[in-house]
Amino acid sequence: MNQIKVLFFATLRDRAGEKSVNIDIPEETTVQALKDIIVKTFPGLQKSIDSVVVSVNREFAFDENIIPESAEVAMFPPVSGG
Amino acid sequence: MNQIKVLFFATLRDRAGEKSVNIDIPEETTVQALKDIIVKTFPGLQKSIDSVVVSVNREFAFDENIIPESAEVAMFPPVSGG
Amino acid sequence: MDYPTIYDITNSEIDINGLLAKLTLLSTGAAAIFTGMVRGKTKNGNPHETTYLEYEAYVPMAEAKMKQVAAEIRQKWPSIEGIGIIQRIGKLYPETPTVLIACTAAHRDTGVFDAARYGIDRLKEIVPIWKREVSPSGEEWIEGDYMPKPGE
Amino acid sequence: MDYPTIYDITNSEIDINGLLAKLTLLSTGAAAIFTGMVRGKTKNGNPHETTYLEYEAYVPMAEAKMKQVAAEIRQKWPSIEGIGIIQRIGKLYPETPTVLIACTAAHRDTGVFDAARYGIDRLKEIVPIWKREVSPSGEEWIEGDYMPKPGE
Repeated sequence: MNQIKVLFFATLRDRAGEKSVNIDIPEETTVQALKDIIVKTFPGLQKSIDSVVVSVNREFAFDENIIPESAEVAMFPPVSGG
Repeated sequence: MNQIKVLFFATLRDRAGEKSVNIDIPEETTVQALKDIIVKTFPGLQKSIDSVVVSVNREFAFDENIIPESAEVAMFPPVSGG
Repeated sequence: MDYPTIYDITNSEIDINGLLAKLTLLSTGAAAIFTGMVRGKTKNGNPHETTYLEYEAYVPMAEAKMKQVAAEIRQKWPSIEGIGIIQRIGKLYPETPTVLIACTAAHRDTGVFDAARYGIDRLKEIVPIWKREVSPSGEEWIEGDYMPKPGE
Repeated sequence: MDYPTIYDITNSEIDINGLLAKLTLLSTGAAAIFTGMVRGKTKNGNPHETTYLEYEAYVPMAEAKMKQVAAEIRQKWPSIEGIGIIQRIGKLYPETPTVLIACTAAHRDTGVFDAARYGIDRLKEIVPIWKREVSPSGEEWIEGDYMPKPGE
């Protein structure tokens, strides 16, 4: 298993009720598989997950990408800075 | 005769050797006629006069325009602010 | 030649005068600057009032993406000299500048305006910052609509 | 609604922060600002160094023409809220901001960039200001090339 950290921002943080969580995931877990794990852990994120933006080690990541060991993952809605 | 004031700026002022001059001109004098008068008074302005910009009472003026009584005329090269 | 690239996510007031000085080299003759402010009264679309906006950022990634926006600008407009990208975060009230993009160059006709415009457009697409709007009728997160693509 | 129009010909330092505040209304969300600075080192065209520029203005007419530039901007981009046009005059050294055009609006996509660009282009055509360049090799008046047309 790999331990990773998942950060939540904006609506995702509100709905998760947490700023971040450390979780263990199987090796070769993809972003899509992580989303499924996260929704199981935080059912409140169900309605956010289809339009979630995911980053892995501070780069945008996509469903088929594999999450490396000790990754810093973040999940957030489309950005609205400016 | 109308008394008017003519201001010179930039290269025109350098070549005239004056910042401004008060002169009497016949009624109905046009900008073109004033240019001729000015060049006679300030021969150093001969080479400036073809590309001079003229204003009358702070609006751009053109050869055929008639100069009104007590006008404030200015003569200057194309502008270069900014 | 090293051209200045400044990016910052800050809780402090944005100082345009000071930033511009840092982006001005001996060869610089022109700067285009964009700033956005908190709009207290919105007329278009859904007319409403805003009491304040509260910004948050995923700071290390936001810094990396600001750096990327600057790199994209330099690639598209090689004449750009200095680039400044500042986002203010925290609770910001109407009329307060929240964001700034500044691009300098030797001359005004080699892309400074387009570069600044590109900078603010890209910031609003890929830099992970979000704002929550508090208004007399409640509060809500403002969500963008841009989904980043692989390689962005 | 009275939108602010500020024009100034000044011997003092240009304060962008202060000007922007004066051009920001409750309905304002975006500003595009152009500034020009004295270039100490010019690479293009005729490469040379500049020790300083000395600006002079036909002040009352320059003010009237700045007002006209602002009116032209408002006619072309009716969404513009605040307009600021500042020219600094006197002896100005490299890296010093000399001119500023700022346009504000509710949103960034209704012409602020184009309006600011138009403003600086028009200032360089019709506002009676001139500069003399002093360089290590001598000094000369910089002359523009725009001849105003009737009605301008």
